Formats: sequence, structure tokens, C-alpha cells
Amino acid sequence: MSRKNKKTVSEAAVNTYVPSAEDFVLDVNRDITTDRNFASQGFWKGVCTRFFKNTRAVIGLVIIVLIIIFALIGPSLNQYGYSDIVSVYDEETGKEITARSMPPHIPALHKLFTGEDYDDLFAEHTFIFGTDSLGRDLWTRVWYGARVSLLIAFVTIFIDMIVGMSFGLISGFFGGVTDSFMQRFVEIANSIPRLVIVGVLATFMTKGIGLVIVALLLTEWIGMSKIARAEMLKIKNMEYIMASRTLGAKSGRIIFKDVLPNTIGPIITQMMFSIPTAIFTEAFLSFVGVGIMLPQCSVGSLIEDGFNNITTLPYQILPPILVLAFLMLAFNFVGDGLREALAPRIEDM
Amino acid sequence: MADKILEIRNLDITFTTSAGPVHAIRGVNIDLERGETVAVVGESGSGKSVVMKTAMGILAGNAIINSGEIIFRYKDDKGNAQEIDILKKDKKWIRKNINGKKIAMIFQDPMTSLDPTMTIGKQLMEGMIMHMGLNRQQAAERAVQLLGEVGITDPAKRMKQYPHQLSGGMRQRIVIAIAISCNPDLLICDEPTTALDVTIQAKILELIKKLQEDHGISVIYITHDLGVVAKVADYVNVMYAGKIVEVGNIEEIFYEPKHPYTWGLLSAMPDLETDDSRLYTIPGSPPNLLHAVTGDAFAPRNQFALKVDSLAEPPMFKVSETHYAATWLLDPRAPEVKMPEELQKRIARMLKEAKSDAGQL
Amino acid sequence: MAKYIFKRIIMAIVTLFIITFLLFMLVRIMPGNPFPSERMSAEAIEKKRAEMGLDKPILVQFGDYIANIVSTGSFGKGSSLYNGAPIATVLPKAMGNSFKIGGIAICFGVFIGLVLGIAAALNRGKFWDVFCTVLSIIGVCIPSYVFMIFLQYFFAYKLPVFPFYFNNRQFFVSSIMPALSLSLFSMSTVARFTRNEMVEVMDSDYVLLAESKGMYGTKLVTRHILRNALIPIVTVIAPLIVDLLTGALVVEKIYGINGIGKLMVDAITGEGIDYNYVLALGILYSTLYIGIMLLLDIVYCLLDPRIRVTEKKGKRRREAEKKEAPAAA
Amino acid sequence: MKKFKKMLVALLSVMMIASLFGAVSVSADQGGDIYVMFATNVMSLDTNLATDGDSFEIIADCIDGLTQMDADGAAVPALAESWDVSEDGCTYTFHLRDAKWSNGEPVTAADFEFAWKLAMTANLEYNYLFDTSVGAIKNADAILYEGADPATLGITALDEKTLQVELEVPVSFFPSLMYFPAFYPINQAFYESCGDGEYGTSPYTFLCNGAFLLDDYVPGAASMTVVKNPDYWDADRVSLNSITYQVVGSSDQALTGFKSNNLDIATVSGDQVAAVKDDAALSENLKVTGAGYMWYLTFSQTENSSSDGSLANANLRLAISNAIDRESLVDNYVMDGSIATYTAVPPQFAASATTGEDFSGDQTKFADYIGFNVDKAKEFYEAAKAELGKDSFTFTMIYGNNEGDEVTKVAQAIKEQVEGALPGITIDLQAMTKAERLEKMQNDDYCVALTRWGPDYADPMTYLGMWTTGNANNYGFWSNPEYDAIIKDCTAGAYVSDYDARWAALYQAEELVLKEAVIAPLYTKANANLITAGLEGVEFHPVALNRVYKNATFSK
Repeated sequence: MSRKNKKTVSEAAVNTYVPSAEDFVLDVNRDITTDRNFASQGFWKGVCTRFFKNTRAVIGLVIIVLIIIFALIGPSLNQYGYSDIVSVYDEETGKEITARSMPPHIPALHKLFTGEDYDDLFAEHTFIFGTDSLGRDLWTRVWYGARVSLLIAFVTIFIDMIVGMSFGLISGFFGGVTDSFMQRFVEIANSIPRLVIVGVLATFMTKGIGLVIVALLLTEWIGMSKIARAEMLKIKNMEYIMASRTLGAKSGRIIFKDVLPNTIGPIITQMMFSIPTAIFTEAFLSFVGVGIMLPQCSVGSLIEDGFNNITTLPYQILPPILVLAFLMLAFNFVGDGLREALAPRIEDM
Repeated sequence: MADKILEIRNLDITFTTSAGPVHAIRGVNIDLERGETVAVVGESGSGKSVVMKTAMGILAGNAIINSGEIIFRYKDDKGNAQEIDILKKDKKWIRKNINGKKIAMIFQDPMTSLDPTMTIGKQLMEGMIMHMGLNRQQAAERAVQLLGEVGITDPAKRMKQYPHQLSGGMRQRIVIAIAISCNPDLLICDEPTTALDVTIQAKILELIKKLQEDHGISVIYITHDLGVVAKVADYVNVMYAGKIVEVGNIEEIFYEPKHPYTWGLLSAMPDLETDDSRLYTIPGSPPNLLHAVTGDAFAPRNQFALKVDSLAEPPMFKVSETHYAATWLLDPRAPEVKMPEELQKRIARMLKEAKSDAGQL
Repeated sequence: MAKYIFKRIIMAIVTLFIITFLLFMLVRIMPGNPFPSERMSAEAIEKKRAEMGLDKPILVQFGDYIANIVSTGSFGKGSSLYNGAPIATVLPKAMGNSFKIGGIAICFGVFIGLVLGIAAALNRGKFWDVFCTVLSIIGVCIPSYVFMIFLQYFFAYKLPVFPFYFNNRQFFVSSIMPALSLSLFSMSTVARFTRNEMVEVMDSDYVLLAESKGMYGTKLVTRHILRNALIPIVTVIAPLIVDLLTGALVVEKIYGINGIGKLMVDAITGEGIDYNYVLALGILYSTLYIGIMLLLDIVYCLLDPRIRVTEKKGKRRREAEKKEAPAAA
Repeated sequence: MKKFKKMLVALLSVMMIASLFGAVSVSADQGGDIYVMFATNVMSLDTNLATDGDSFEIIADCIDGLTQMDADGAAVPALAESWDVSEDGCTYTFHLRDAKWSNGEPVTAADFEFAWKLAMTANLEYNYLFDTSVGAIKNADAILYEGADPATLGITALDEKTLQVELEVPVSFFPSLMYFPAFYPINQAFYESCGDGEYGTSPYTFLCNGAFLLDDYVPGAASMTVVKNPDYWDADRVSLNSITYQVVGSSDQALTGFKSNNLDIATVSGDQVAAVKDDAALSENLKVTGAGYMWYLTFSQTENSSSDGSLANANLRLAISNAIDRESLVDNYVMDGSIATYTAVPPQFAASATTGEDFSGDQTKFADYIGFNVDKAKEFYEAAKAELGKDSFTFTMIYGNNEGDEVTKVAQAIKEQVEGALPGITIDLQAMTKAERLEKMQNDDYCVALTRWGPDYADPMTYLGMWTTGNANNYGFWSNPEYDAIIKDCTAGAYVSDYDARWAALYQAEELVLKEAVIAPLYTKANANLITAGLEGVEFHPVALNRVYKNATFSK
């Protein structure tokens, strides 16, 4: 049988084979017990096949991998470091001129379109994304920043998954006193302004990305716990939960084996949506002086720097926002793909 | 010849799924006389409920109807007879005039068939208010009366309760009440009792039979349980891999089955006398209709398959006025093949029992 | 239900007390002092701290702070922010601005978000679905202040439709732009969640039954689909409401809105840390948050009877089950 | 489902139409109404509590002091019609003119006496202007530092219209000190009628006697308005109808505000200045004015939790100071007209009363201690390494993240330049708020700090006074007896009456500071203002009051 029979339906009916007499003989020598159609697959193998059949999910994965590759090798593609201020000594004025605030400046392309080279001081320099207002190459900084923001993105997913989701599920599942106690804890944790928490952390922790991650650990899981709790409340009384409880399953097993796959939808959506918030929180903490130290940068901090000259030098904010947009698009596609793969909606057969 | 309420003529449907096109229905023909009960029997995945959903116009978005027509004859509000092809009508028109009003449907899992956030009363009254133009008060009265009819104790209290407060059996009774609330002409039951235990199953079947007699409704049963078919059906369509492989009245199918697949189904039915330690099952599993089917779809699992079965698809051979079967065994050129011994003994026993029941009447 | 709410209010007061105590301690541990000064000598600063009672032990200070609130109902004076302007004059005005604009932003965000989400769910795969996905990506990636500058540049400078800065005389017109830019994030989140939840509900059996009953169009959506999809949607909306009312600090700074977002940032990173302002704003924020979370739990019960029934505690619930058991068959 | 699409389109169109009829934005060019930008919040209108330049600006619009500033910053009579000075220069008798408060009450000498003595009762930022280091008002030191009774302050209202002020020592610049808001009058009756802390928090709790009346204000407000005061004693010279101040956070936004003529005066910085210079039309509106305050690096010379004490070595400090290319800082990073500074006292703010030339006119005066000379910097660096016996150093430089975009750029530029010129030195940048930075400097919990100082009065002493032993602003904790002696002579010693000798001695003091690089001056901040065509006569000053509008005219 051809693997993917693209022929339209009508063709199959056309081949009217006219049976002849000798065909009517018992066709005995066949093993009819083997099951050819539904080879059994492990759950996870099934998830993978379903995931990789979903084109959007694959595109998302490809984008993420691409961004990771660029984040790793991007900065080394040209000779500028992420903190090198490119400057040239100008004979006429006898002053050091930095390549500050230059729009994208690619001699090869410029030659292609206009036929002649640049005539300014930085003729032979290539700044694919242009330079920032200090004169540092934006291409290098965007990809260097992407490393930090990718780390934050995956940390957020981890925090949401481990802390937020389990807190919410447990709080929703047990209900009663434990639920109200845990919810009061959430209310207290959420009411302390982030700046205060960060300020206190800064007194006894060394400032840097570590402190940002701890700050995120303390504040970012609350949204997810609310969603997980809501889902749990909805599903807690379904018959199959009662059933597995009667079978003697311990609560832990029920929560993570029975309830979780059915609540995966909103949980993954929320996870995807908490990533940009976390990336901007990191940028805010770095601006306040608690996150990464200048001249290091992250996608969020580059967006904030670009924001300072948004109407006069719009090209500065474009690359970081595009990288973030693609990252978010990719995470959403992968999230949807995961959601479909983990709990496939049986298409109406 | 009582008029045919429903005629499904060579219905052919393909589903576009992420894995590729699935040719689920490959030319199905079903007829239903007014007031009669037809059963559609087959393993799960044979496309039984897809056909009925098409008749109801509630098919999933990714279905493509390649060909076929579904003729439905009914009397409209003003009493004059109407004959329409459901496939040609747009969804909105069907919802307004047919769904719930002329054709009603009951689903398999009562647990999830009722809206969890809406009281039983409201869900019952919805259909009536929309189709029969009753105001809330009249609808409420009729709802309470319907609940009584379907055998629910203390119906007034139940009206204000929510689905999760009732047991499976009660919920299915409510779904039935909803279905008959607008006096439909045709009731489609998609495996109504599969999710229920045996004692409640019998009660539900009796209820449907009683309603059928009281209101003169014709009923289509979709089931894989031949026990149910034996109790309620007048005619039986045996369906396999998107096609009807055998059709006939209840006696013909149970006592003179012609298609090897029907043999398999009948012998797979457990009853008291079977002394064989291991229950007979049909080997293998239904084909994945993602791949095109050449020849007889049942051939790979059929121990009586002929060489021709893998070459060409058998046409429907006429056995009697009402009895047809699509198997090359009925072709004059085919070798004489008998039913398996075990099945012949069982049918003989059933015949004896049937005569003794008739005798006592 | 009333008993449940009353119990929750008592718990809320206790939680608020704990939050105030925690905030009181944390603020004093933070670096930065309440009286920044370049010119005053150390002794003068010491005297100023004494005036505000900061030299007393922390617990005594906390006692005085609570006593002051209970007795006079005011949150006292600031230490450094606006050179010690009393909170009673500054906070109400800022709250007014933030709540009005936040309110409009919530209406924009939630309403348009819901409509887009519904349109996307009903037209799965077609234009509206793609539009909703793209919008939710953009809405989440572009910070509200970037969108604010975009709106201000095009709709207040190039095409002077809206006033360039916020002014109280033309309140409504000058709050459309900030509200729209603030609502962008919540709009896309609500749209995204609504679409996903509705798609999941539309595949359920009771929707199939409803369709087979003859329900269609808006009736089907509002009575059956939306009601069941609302639980996660409401859960997302609740925290958004709180963020919109209190979190608009950067937009407030750009558009010149004197709101509590800007006030909180000024109180912490402006002229040193102003203990009283941070506390007052912290208490306001947590009261708002706890209130909305209580509201959320109540809405849960209204929306989903299953939750309402399980909230009936121990004895009563077992009785209810006993009564139903015999009538089950 | 088409219904939803129709509904959505309808909703969007309704919103657009509603806004079109709403209002075209208030354009800023009717008659004498001007819109002026503030970069930060106004802190307070209470003359005792106010600490920042923006607050002083609004207060000076609404209240006059004894004297006022003319265009070049000299003191001219205001509420005091004239004043006479005793021979020993220690007693001033001011004769007040007839002027009225906005509630009709006449301005009396008692208002000044009440205001100054009120200042003495609280710990205020600007109380130091009364003590012997600046204004030297009689008994001020005793009241402020030894707890004497505030009533004994050397100010008495002889009668309604004459005010007598006694000083400990003659102060040459005393009249110009009087236009500083801390010395403005407050009407006692009105002050006491307001609730505790209410004074100066709204137009109803504020009394004006100046060129404008406060019309719309709330603490922390984003926009404030003052309108012409019809019964001001000098009303006919005031031609503006109203001034509306708008707090604008970002320079980019200020430029857009100016271009859409929602702002008549806007201050822009960094890249926006470059953008303005590229645009011929816009650059006509550009007017660079001295902002007065000088940015410099201060080094902690003690060993503390953030520094290993190696900066106690003068050569190391000199090495760093000479490794910084100040021209590049100003041209490539600050870019708003700020001037590279090679002296401890910034140029263009303190002119000699006798010769009239600027104290720091000659920027090459201390070229052998401070300049951009990488080779000399390397020499100092080698000497320092030899003396300290170490060849690698790590410093943490703290800077404010809410003191202007250019500060963050300058910090990164200095790191690049110093690390480039002196291998072995690594500078870690640590951002924090200005208040936190001040606290760390005052507690000597820092290593290197990028800080600034703004002059309060037009005399070099406002800077040179900072580095005397034990002074609150001596963040390096540097102590040099010879330096202390010179400063002592200038404030209370031999040079007090001999102006030129004092002037020369100040130069000696400045040389001492720069010889040991106690600080590394960087640049004197300037403001790049954009002013709408047709608006003339706005006076800009680097000291005390940034902008004065009394004589401004606005013709459409």
C-alpha cells in the first residue's frame, strides 16, 4: 500500500476489476492474526509523532533553535565585542569620533544597491543592525542579550512548571483549610511590591543574574498557580478522579497523573504568556541596578535603551523587539503543538 | 408500503486530518420506514456515528462530503408533507427547522452530554421555548411532565438541580426527555446504553420502546452490542470500514447471516450455553482508512476470504426482498462455504427458544 | 454563601495585618534612607530621623504606626517624597487618576479581548483566528510604553486628534490613548485565553447535544460555550485588573499622569525611600488584590455549580450525597 | 459569526469618531500662554522644605525675595527698594516697598523675620546657608549647632517697612544670597492657618506676592500652571499671561512635544541634540545655557567594605584622572553643549566682583595635573604600582540611574577609556538611585563615585569649601591642614575684607585639590534648550534660579 495515498477518492472506485472464475478459490495461506494497522506506540512516542506532524509546532521549534544558535555564535561573527565602543581618530578635527547612533551600515549591500562605497569615517565597518547611542555594534549586543533573555525564558518555564503549577494544583485539590491557607500565602507574596523584595534581596545577595532569578522565583509563579488552581477546581469532581481515588491512588498520583494532562491547555497558554513579562521584569531589575551590570545587556534592557530614542532613532529598538516577537511566536507555536500532542482532540471520525 | 422517513443514498465522506485525508464513509445506503426501528451495527471506528451526525448536520468542520444525498420526509408546522435533502440545506436552516424539532439525537456518555453549568430544567426547556414557541411557564410545566414520563422521581426538585448531582442512569433519562421534548419524527440513538450498567440499560431500552409506541417515532440505533439489537430492532445494517456489508430484517440477520463479518459478530456474542473456554473474537482490527482500500476491506481478517476479495470490492448480492450482503461468497462461481459449526448450533438453539416463546404467547 | 464571604473577610483583615507588618520590616531593611541629603550634617539627619520616630525600636514604631492609622485614619506624613507632603492630600488624587484610566483600560482590554477571542474561536483557522494569534503575540512583546509613544507620535503629533499630554479638563479624550496602550497586554492575553478555552469547550459533548437540540449562533455561544469557558478566562482577568489599576508607572510617566504607579516608583527610587508612602501604597495594593481575589472566588461559585457544591463543607455535603443515593437508579 | 465582525468594526469606528469630536489638542500658541518642560517632579512649594531646582523656579515665579536676579545674575532690588550697609559690612538695613500678598495683606518686615526664624526651628537642607560658612548671620551657628533659641537670630523687623540683618563677618555676595528661596518671606498668619504640612501643597494653601499666582498644583503633579499677578508691584514689566509646566520624563518625548508645539521651552539631551543639529529649521531654536553643576569622580581614600584603600595613593588617582578623554566624553556621549572641565571650580558661574573675569576662565591653568595625556597617565600609573606593590586593581564605580541618560553613557565611556589606557585596572559599574548613591558616599561605603555638585551661590567657595577636613561633602575623607588654613582665612580669617587677596588664595586652594586629584573633574553640565520662535527675554542662570520669566515676552 502506498504510504500516503494522495489520489482522490473517485480514482479508487474506477478500477473495476472483472473477476474471473479461478479467482474464486479459498485464499488460505495467510496469517490473519497479525495486526497491521495500529502498531502500538508508547505514550511519549505518540506525543512526539503527533508533535512533529504539526507543521506550526515544528516551525516554532526551528525558530527557537535558530535563535539559540545565533545567540551562541552571533557575537563572534564580527570583530566587535559586546562592550567595545568603536571609535576612529579623525585627522582634521584631531578628535576621537565614536560610531554612535549609526543606522544599519552594510558596505556589501550598499555597494549592491548604490554602486559605491560609504564615504564616512567608518566606511569599511559592517554594522548589520547599526550601532547604539554609545557606538557599540547592535548586532553583537542583540545576540549577546538574547542569551540572557533565553535563560530567563527557560527559567520562567521552569518556575511556572515546578513552583506555580504544583502549588496551584495542590491548593486546588485539597481545598478546605489547606487551600485557604495557601491562598493567603499567595496574597501575601503578591502584595509585597517587587522593588521592596528586590531591595531586600540586594542587601545579602551579590547583584547579578542570580539575584534576578531568585526575584523571579519569588514573584513570577503566582499567575500560574491561580490558573492551575482554577482548572483543578473544575476537574476535581469528575467521575474518573473519584474512580482513581477509589482504586487507592494517593493524592500525588491523582494530581500529576490524572488531573494534570487534562488541565494542560490553559497551563501551557499561561506559561507562554509569562515569558515576556519575566523578560521585561529582568530588564526593569537591571535598570534599577540589581540585575546584570552594564555594559552587559539583555533583550529587555536593549528595548529600554532603544526606547530612549524611539522617535529619533527608531532602528535601535527594532532588532530586539523583533527577536522577542519571534521568540514569543515560536514559544506559542511550540506551546500549542505540545498542548495538541499531550491531549489530542480526537478529530471527529 | 409505508413511506420512507429517511433515505441515505451512497453517502461518501473524507476527513482532512493532520495525518492526511481519511476516507471514512465509502458509499453508505440506509433506509428507514416511518415508525420502524433500524439498527446500525459495527465495530467502533467503522463510521457508524459519522453517518448519523451527517444526517443531523452536526458534522465536524474538517469533513468533506464527496457525494450522496440524505432524503428526509416530514410534515412541517402547517401540516403539509415536505421532502428535503439534508446535505443541500445550510446549517442554520437545519438548526432552526430540523434539529430537536424533527430529528433528535441521544449520545453515548451521559456524564458529558449535559451542560455542567446549567440546571436540568433550563436545559430541558431550551428546545421547547425555541421550537414550539412556548413561554417559560408552559415550558416548565411540560418539562416536569416529561421528567415524569421518563421515570424520574420527584421531578419538580430535579428541575433546579445540576447534572453533576445525578447518577449516569438519571442523566441519560434527562437526555431522552430533552430529545422527545419537541415530538420529533425521528430519534437517533448513538450507543445510548453503552456507558450504563445492564439493569439500567434494560430500563432505558424499554423507555425508548414505550415512547416510540406512544408518539409513533421512528428510531435509529447505533450500537456494537448485538444483544441490544436483538431486543429492539426491526431492520439491521451491518457496517464495516465505512460501507454497509449486510442489511436485512432481524430474523434474516440473526438466523440466516450471509456475510463472514456478520458470522464473526454473532459468534463473538457471549451467551450461557457457549462451552468453549475461550470466547471467539474476530482476529485483527478494523483498517485505518488513512490508506486506500483495495478489494474487500474485511479480507485481511476473513478466514473464508477468496483470492478475488483482495482484487475487487464485492457488490451487494440480493438474498431476498429485504436481505442483501456484499460478499463474493454469494457469487455463483464461489465455492460453497458454510457457517462455522459453532454458530449453526447456536442459531438452532435460538430458533428453538424463539418458537417456545411464541408458543407461550 | 454569605457565611463563606464573612469568613473570607475576616481572613482578609488578618492577611492585611500580616502584610503591613512584613512590609514595615522589609522597607526598613532595604538600602537607601528616608532622608537623603547632600548638605545636611550627620547630626541634623539624626535629629530628623528622631522627629519621625525612626530611632525607636522597630516594634514600637510599628505599634505607633498602627495606632496612628486606627486613631486618626490617616497614614501620616511622607519622609522624603515631595518633602514630606501628607499622604492624605497626595494619595486620593493619584488614586483617582489611576483608577479612572485603569478602569477604561480594563473595559477596552477585557471587552475587545473577549470579542476577538470569540471571533477567533468561532472562525478556527480562518482570518480572525490568525489575526487573534498575531495580535496576542504583538500585544505581549511590545511593552505598553512603546505602544504609548507610538500612539502619541501618530495620533497626537502627526495627526493631532488627541491631546499630547494628559490634562484633567479634557479627561475622557486625554485618557483614551493611555488606556488603549495599557490595555494592549490584557487585550491580547484575554483574547488568547478566550480562544483556547472556547476551542476546548466547543469539542465537548454537551455542545454537540446543544447543536443537535437546534441551538446555533449567539444563543449557543453565550448560553453554553462562553459560560463553560469563563472559569480560566476570569482567572486571567482578575490579576490583570489589579495590574492595570496600579502598574501603569511608565505610561503614567510618559503621558504625564499623576497616578499611583508613578507614586510608588518615586517613593522607592525617587528621593530616597519614603517609608510611609511605600506602606500606604502597599496596603492599598494588597487590599485591592485581596478584594479582587475574593471576588474571583465568588465568581467561581456563581459560574460553576460544581465548585459551589463542593464548597459546602463536610457534614452537609455527605448528607446531600446520602439523600441522592437511593434515588439514583 | 459575521455578526461579530460587524460589531467589532462598528466599535472601532465609534471610538475614532468620538475622539475626533473630542477636542483638537490644546495648541500652545495663544497670546502670552507658554508651556515649559520640567525634567523631574516638583518637590514642594514650601520655601523651607523645597530642595530641587524646579521647585525653586515655581516659588520664584510666585514669591519675591529682598533682591532679584537680573539677566547676568547680579542682585537687583525687589521687595527691598533699597538697603544700606554699615561701615564694618556686618549690618544690612533693608527698606521694603509697598507690596501686597495675594490675599490682600501687605508684605511686612515681620514676614521675613518669621520665615527665617521658622527655618531655624527645623533640620532643613538649606539651613547651612545661614551659618558662618556662607551667610554668616548672627547667632546662626549657635542656634543650628549648639541648640540656642531661634529667636536670637540676627534679624529684626524695626518697623513695618524696615528690616535689619546683622552678620558675624562681612559677606561680599550677601545681596545675591537674598534671591535664594530659603530667604523668602512667609506670612505668619496664613502659614499658621494651614494644617500641619498642608502649607504649599495646593493653590489654596499657598500665598503669592510675585509676578505670577499659583493656579493649578498638587504635590507630584505632572502639570502645573501659574497665571499673571495683576497687583504685583512691578506688574507692568510682566507680559506673559500664564506659564504651564509639564513634567516630561524622556528627552525623546520632549523633542516630540516641542516639534508638535505642545512645549515652548524643552530641554533635550544626547541623541536628540544631535538630531536637532541635523535639522536646520529646528537648530535655530536651540539655545545652550550653562546648567551650573559640575560632574566629577570622587575617590574614597579609606579602606572600606567596597574599596581596598589603594585609592589613597595620589598617583593612582592622577593616573585615572589623566586617562579620561574629557573632550570625547562631551562630544560623543553628553553632546548637549556641556564643557569639558579641567578645574575644581566650573567655568561660567563665578565672576570676580572687581575684575569681572570668570574664576575658571583659563582651563589650562592646572594642565600639568589634569588633562588627557595617556603617556603621563601611564607614568603616574607605574609610580602608583611601584608605591603600592600591586599591578592589578578592581574598582566599583557607583552612579545614579535616575540622574539623566547621559550619566549612564559617561559611566560606560569612562570604564572603556580607563581600562583601555591603563591595563590591569578593571572598573565594575554599579547603578543605583541618586539617594542610595549619596548614602553610600556619606557612609564611606564606596570606591569610586560619579557625582555632581550644583552651586547655591555665585562664589567659588560653594565648591572649594567642600574639601575641608570633616565637611559633609568631603566624600574622599581627604585631610590637608594647609588647605584647611587657606579656606579658614577666606571665610573668617584675614582675607574676608580683602577681596582680591581672597580671590588669589582660592586659586592656591584649587591647585592643592587638583595636585592630589582629590577629585577628577569631568565636565560642566549645560542645558540644550529648545525655545519657540517669538519667545524672548527668558533669563537662564546656572545658580539658584534656573529660569526667570519676569521680563519674558511672547509675540505670536
